[in-house]
Amino acid sequence: MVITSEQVPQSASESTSTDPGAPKRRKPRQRNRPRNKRNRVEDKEIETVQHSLQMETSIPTVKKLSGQSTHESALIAATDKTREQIMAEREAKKQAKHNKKNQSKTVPTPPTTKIITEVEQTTITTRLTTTTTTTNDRQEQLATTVAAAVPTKTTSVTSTTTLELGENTREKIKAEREAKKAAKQAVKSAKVSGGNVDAAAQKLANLQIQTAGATEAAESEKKKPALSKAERRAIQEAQRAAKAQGKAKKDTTKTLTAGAPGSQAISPPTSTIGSKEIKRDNDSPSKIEGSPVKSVPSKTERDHNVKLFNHLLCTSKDASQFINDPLVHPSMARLGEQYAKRIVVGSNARCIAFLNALRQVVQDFETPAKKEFGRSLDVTVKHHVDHLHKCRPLAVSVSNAYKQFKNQLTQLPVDKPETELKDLLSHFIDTYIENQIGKAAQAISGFLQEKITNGDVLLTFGCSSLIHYICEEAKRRQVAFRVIVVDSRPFCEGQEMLRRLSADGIPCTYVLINAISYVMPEATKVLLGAHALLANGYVMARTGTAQVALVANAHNVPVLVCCETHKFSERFQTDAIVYNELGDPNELVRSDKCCLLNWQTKSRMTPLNLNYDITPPELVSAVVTEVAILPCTSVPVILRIKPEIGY
Amino acid sequence: MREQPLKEVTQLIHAIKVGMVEGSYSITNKTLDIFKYIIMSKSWQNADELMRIVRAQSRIMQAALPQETVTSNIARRILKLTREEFDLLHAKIQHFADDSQASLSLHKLVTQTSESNVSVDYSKPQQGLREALLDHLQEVETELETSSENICVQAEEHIHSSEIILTLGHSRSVENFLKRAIKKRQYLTIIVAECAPSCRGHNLATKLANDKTVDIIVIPDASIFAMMSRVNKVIIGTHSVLANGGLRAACGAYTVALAAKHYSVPVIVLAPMYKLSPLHLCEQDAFNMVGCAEDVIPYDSLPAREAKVYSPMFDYVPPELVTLFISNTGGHAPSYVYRLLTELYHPEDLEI
Amino acid sequence: MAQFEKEIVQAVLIADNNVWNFKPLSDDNSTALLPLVNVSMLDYALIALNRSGVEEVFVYASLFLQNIRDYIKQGIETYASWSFKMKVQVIGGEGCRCFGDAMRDLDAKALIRGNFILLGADTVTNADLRPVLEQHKRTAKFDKGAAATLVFKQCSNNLRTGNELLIALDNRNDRLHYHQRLRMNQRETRFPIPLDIFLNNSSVALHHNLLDPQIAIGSPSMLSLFSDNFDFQTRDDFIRGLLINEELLDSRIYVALLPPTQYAHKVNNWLSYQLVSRDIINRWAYPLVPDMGVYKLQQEYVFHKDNIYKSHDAHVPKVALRENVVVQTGSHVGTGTVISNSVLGANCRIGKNCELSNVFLMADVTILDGCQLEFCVVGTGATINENCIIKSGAVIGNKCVLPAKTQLAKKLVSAVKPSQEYVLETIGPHAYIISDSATDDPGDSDNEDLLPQQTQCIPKMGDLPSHLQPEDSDYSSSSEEDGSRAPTPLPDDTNIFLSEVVDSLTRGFREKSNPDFLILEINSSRYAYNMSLKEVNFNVVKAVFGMQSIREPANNNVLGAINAAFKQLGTVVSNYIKSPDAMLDCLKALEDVCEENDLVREKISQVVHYLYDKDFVTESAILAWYNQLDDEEHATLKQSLTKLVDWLNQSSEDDDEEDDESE
Amino acid sequence: MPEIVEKGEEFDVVTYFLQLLDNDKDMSSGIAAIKTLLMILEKKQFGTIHILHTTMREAVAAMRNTDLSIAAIVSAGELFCRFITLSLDDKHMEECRQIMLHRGKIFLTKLNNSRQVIAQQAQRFICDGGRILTHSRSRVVLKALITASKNKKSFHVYVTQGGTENSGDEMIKDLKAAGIECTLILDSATGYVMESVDFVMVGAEAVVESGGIINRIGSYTMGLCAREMKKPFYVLAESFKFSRLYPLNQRDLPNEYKYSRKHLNDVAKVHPLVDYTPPAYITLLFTDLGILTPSAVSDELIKLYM
Repeated sequence: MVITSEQVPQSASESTSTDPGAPKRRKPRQRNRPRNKRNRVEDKEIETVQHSLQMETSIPTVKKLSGQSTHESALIAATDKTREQIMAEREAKKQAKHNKKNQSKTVPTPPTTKIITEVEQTTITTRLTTTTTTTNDRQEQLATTVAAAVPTKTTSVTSTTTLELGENTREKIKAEREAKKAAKQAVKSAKVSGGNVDAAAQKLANLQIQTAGATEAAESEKKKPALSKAERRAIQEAQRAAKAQGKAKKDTTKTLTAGAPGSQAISPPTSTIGSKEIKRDNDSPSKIEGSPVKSVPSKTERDHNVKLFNHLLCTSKDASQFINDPLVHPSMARLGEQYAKRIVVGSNARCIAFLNALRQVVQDFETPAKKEFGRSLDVTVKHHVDHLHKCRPLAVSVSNAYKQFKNQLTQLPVDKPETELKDLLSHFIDTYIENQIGKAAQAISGFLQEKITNGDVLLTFGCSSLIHYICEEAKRRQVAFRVIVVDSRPFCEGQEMLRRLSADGIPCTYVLINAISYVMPEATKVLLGAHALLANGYVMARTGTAQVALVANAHNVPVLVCCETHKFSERFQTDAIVYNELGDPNELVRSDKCCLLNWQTKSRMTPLNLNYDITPPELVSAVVTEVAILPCTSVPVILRIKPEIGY
Repeated sequence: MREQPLKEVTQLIHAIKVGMVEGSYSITNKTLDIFKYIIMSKSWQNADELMRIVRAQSRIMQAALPQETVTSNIARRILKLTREEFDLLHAKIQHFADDSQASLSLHKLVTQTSESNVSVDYSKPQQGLREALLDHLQEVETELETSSENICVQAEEHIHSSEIILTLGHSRSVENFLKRAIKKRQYLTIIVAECAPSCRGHNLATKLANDKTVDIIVIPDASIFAMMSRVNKVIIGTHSVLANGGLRAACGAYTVALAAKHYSVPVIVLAPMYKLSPLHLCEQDAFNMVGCAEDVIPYDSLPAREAKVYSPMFDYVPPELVTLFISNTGGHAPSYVYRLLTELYHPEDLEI
Repeated sequence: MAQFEKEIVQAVLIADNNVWNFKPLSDDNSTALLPLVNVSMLDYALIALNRSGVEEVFVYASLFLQNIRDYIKQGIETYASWSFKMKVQVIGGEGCRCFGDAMRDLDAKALIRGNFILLGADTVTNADLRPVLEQHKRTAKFDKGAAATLVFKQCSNNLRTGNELLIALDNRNDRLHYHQRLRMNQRETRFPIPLDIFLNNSSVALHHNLLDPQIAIGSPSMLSLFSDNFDFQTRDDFIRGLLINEELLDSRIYVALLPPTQYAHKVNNWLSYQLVSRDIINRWAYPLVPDMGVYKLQQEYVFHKDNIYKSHDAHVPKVALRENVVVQTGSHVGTGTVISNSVLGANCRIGKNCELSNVFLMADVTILDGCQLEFCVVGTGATINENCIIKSGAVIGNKCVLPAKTQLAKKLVSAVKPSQEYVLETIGPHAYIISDSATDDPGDSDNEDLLPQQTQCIPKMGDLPSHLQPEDSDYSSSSEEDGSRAPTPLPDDTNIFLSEVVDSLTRGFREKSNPDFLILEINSSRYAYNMSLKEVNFNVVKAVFGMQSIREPANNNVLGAINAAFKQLGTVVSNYIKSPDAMLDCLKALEDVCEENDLVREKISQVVHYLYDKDFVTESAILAWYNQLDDEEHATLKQSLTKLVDWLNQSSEDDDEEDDESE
Repeated sequence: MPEIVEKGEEFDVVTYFLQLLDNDKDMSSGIAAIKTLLMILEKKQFGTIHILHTTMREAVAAMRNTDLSIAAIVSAGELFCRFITLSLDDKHMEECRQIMLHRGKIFLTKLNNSRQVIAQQAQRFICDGGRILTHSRSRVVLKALITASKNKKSFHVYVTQGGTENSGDEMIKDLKAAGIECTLILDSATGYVMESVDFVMVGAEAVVESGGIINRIGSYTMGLCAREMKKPFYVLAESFKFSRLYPLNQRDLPNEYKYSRKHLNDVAKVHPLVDYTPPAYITLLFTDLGILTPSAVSDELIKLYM
């Protein structure tokens, strides 16, 4: 009952969800959006899962041994590690001091090699244990989400990611602890075989490099020279240390056993990749769950294809085919999902999202052994792009961005170290976003500002970020103008546009596209966004744009298409049918009492949901780009000089 | 309005307002019934009185439902009938033939003789007029009933097999027409624009889709232009036909016609005779009629309340965008509409 | 109750509600006849009934009975569209003072034979009530004690007109459990909801965004209930009474929500008057729009762009009308005058160079040159002389004559000199400013919905708050359309979150409730506000310290308070504070807390140490935090911590062991 | 009796015709022509129909020789001839002359108030707050506009100068007198103004069978602009201006239509006075026979002359 009672504030807050934010805000928002849609039942589920985990973590250590389900045991393993690591750490310190004390006596003889190998093993084992534990409880958690009625992917992501954080830190800590143990052993052996200390110190050092998080401990170590007091304590603690260490050993073994099944499941991976891999094949099932169960069985889909459009692949919504691909970076996987679900729409948004994801990929990229960075990265990125294309045909803006990125790759200097190259690339990405989208928008609105004057009535179609920006700008300049927002089913993006404009206090009029002849006489200018500008001067944009342009022409209203040059495309196209994108036909069904419902049963009847149409240049008065205000026909010119633009 | 409306009239008006009677066909029918009732009623002695009553009532209806032009069209028909019948009977009595259909024309202007230009005085009682009118009304009624059918029969003449036809919204005559076409011709593809916000196109699609041999594609209004490049013929219905051959059709028709023009696709308009109205498009505002804002965007979506939201019902389609009218009497070019009108109505009745 | 076949649908229409709110126009005529967009409210109600197939209507009036009688008669003569297929009877007596009396009277008259629709004459709706009626009948079949079905409309309107509700209902059978009107003036921050509602019912839904359009479906038992309990004065009394002693009266109330596509609103004061007028003019209440000939047989208006409704024979130049204007027949507007968002009654004459915005003129109003009116109502036959400035909710009574250059705001002006105690000021022979406070006994008006808080003053017209708080973005659908630049998201999400966490924690602390639930709550609100883990950690800690008990601890013993708090909530905190970064967040939070709470600031080192002892934070975390504290900004903090820190540095091991033991 | 009667005291057609026009500035040459012809009919005796016809033709020819643009005269003349032939039947010459005179009177009265009729029809098209473009001076248009402003419609009129003899100025003067706000623009400014006006409203000197019109030079340009800007192009013309002529293009237009008498011998240098606007550019014709589409015109003419 408590829960239900909670629903109200929650639902309230959900209805008032956060609204579009700057790109930095993007990721949380994307996670947030489908949440609104999600039914509350399974919302609760997730939380309970979460909560159960947390509860168990906080169970006192006494109960731990009585672990029944693998899930709990795994958790317990995890938890008591969290406890132990503290101790272990401390031991390690003590050991370190110990060594320092013994330093004086030790005789330098280098059997380093053996020790090092030993260290390696230990670390690897730790990896395995940690990973396995994570897998275990994750799978558990997934199981529950599966039980929950179709959770949308993003929720499971949120939950998993939140867990991840926890996990990661836990891993780190464990790793750290193991490292300490290793160090200790090393030192012991060193002592036995009179191994020299610099070696040990050395090892510790590179251990610390491997295991992030151990650093501050290391700091403390380094900071502590052999203080007399410390030494004395160290001595008196020697035997307690021994005891503790024994305990530590014990539960490592335990964890190892616990982790065993999981560990052979995965091929023993190299450190970073390994963890990532696991993360992936943990996410995948959840995502498969998450992908909405499209009511369209593929066969009915087939014989309901419109003949004219057989050549167009109707983007199949079957998530699995593009999710469980081990080589796809999670960020890309997510992006793909968002493309497919139309969570990220609009060529600018798609482009930016893509670039951000790309940055991630670059950051996490590791050159395989004796491969050349640029090449191998190119290969991976290519793979990712293909993946995205599978999810939804690439936007021109994206493919352009990708092209630019590629030739950036080719121009990479060879001598520089990898990290530097990565920085180079991410810097390139930033500049690209900045110039091609940010600056371009400013330039374009700059051009348009003198075109928007008092008493103007702008007519716009659908929702274009650019045009919204322009209107904002004009409003800021206290121009007295109003906007007619023309919208069309099924996308109804105009409603969003309307929301933003009236939020800026711009007086608006809102009509559907077939009422356009009613409002066109008032309009003084028509501003249109574009998806792409084709090389033959045709404008590719959200379907309906051409109609608006047509009617505008019939009323002698000038039509301005606003389009950044990064959306220009080399493609030639003369009608909307050769190349287009088919949306989900079910979107045309209005409500459950709409007679179009279950059209699949009707023979030979198909709702057709085209995404784009092509506006012939004669209907467009001018294209406004950041370069200049141009006639459509001079697109090729821009394309020719394109490389010089921006950067 | 000085004249008191008849009870039937008021009820009909209310019925139409509430939406119990809809569709120009049924409205016409009901109106016709009312006038029939008037004629049968003993309330008038001579043609003049009858005409006055008819005028009054139809004026009332016009004032109440300015959008439903069919009512006044029917009234005009009745008036014309009365005149003709009267003249006929008149002529029978004193052998004087007046070219009844020759309205106010240059010819008449010239040939006017003193006696003919003083208009016939309808006030003198005329026995047998009522009966004559009634059986003439019968003809009109039958014409009305068969009109849809008569339009359908012409389907074969205009549609060949494996054509791609685009239509908009849901018009009764179009539906029958297409059904007929589907029966006669194979491999048709019919593209139906849904015609938001009412989306009556969906109904049409579902109605047509029962047939196996035809492909039905339902598209949102936005993709009309995109699809037009593949369409061979546009077939639409209309609410009424104006004097210059323009249309007052469902909202969106203008875009369709324009797109058709752009791809030079013939636009065929199905308009039974009773939809021809001798009006011209004057002030835009009175011409149109705006529906409920709620249909377009939900009231609860708060920004909507800041903005002005229109959902107009009609579009004006200028005659040059129309290729052909198909009425129950056959096909006509838009430029010929004026002629039909002069045949249909008496010039003195144009303003009721 | 079991119905025989062919029962005729009856409806009861309660005229003259909220008389008080429409002073002074309500003084000399019934509020039911108050024109709204030039059509009297009674007509709207009647049409609504007619449209939903009601065959017999009883208009129940107490004041100005005769006027209403005449009006109905005349309506039937002029073929008002409600007069078709619907029998309208006016009943009522001077005796009846309130809604309750009306009901009792009806019961006595025994006119109602079956379930009936109960409507206020001030309701404007285009809804079809048949389905609701059906629903009521169905429920009546199952539950013989179903007294009434209240009809509400969901409305995310962030403007309070006194019709907003908070209800709790059983979402399996739509049974009403709790019913509370929302305050008009100051917003509630919390709603006390009796716990047993949740205890006794397995599933309860709370609706906090409902609008009460004063529509209800009544069973015959409803009337008898009224006659049985004489304390039922208003409809709200009735509801309250039934809810309180359901089993006693053995009758229950049900709720039906109108589909979102149907419009329904109640005009109970000038504010809602303005609101509804706007909606009607903007065609939300279609077909109840001026140009559809709502109640006359003939259409009176021609609809022009920008929602301008102009009567055929109104001599108004196009340029004078800006937007959302209705001009009745025979009105005349001088040159240079600008009108927007206003309604002009019949035969209004407006002089030159006036500015009218959001002005509602009844019939035969004369406004001379150079006046400026906004947000005001001018009664029938009133005259406003040159260069008056009237604004912000002033109401000019019928037949008032304002002298030239009058300046009014928020005042009610009446033509006739009313009984002494109201009059505040006399501004003219036919203009007396009367008090607008409804402090006197509201009983003298049919206080059907006089809410306690309304006794402060009559809500006035005014600039409607823009509906666009950034947070109500119902469509993120294409929000991604936006590249980089969108309205920046609301900042205070975190604050809301924090406050919620504080609430739940304090409650948890007070009620010693199970930490699991607290965690659950926090998580849920976390998801609601979409907090990152970091923020959560931060805020949770902040919340703990933000609790009442710690902010003003008993005899300033902070540590004690903290200790107590953590005893109770330790699990909660530790649940969030696990990783080193979490600890860092935690400490950062502490940092913040110090800013606000000086008690804590003094004791900071102890506090930190306490946390360290209790293993919430590790030594390393503290050190890291300490290092990242910058010296000038947190000088005091730093130096108060130094001791602790270097103590840690050395003596870490010792207390380490203690910890190990204490584990 | 023999036909040599009344050959004396020559009744001079032209002078009569011209003075008719002088007396009444508002009278269109067409009406004047018909008046004159009627006068002739009255004044003279005709032995045979043949003679009658010849005299009529002569008279028309004479009037054509005057300096006014002849389109209207021609059409009116033709109409009158037609009128005669139609009304002739095998009665005695004298009595059918009486009939003719009688009918002629009716005919004339009808023609005289035709302008009024047209103005009435145009009313509903002249909307409040509209902007109208008209070409130089046309009496019908003027009447229409004035009547409109009389019933409380406010609108703005753009008037083109109308070639060399600035008849536009007169138009402006008249409009101003009627209290209608108006602007005089250059003929060459047509294209510029067209964007802002609601519709174009011009008179006509003759309406030809195609449905096109012959009107003062510049109308064609205006029509073209209107079409380009998708503005309605309305023509106001009395029915006696319908003439049986089918020009294919400007060149095909007979010279005596285009040029005034004195220039006819060499037209190389001079400007034409009128041009031909094809029906495609005309939205509607307002005539005393009703509001016609261009295609309806030929219909009328056919009905008359077949």
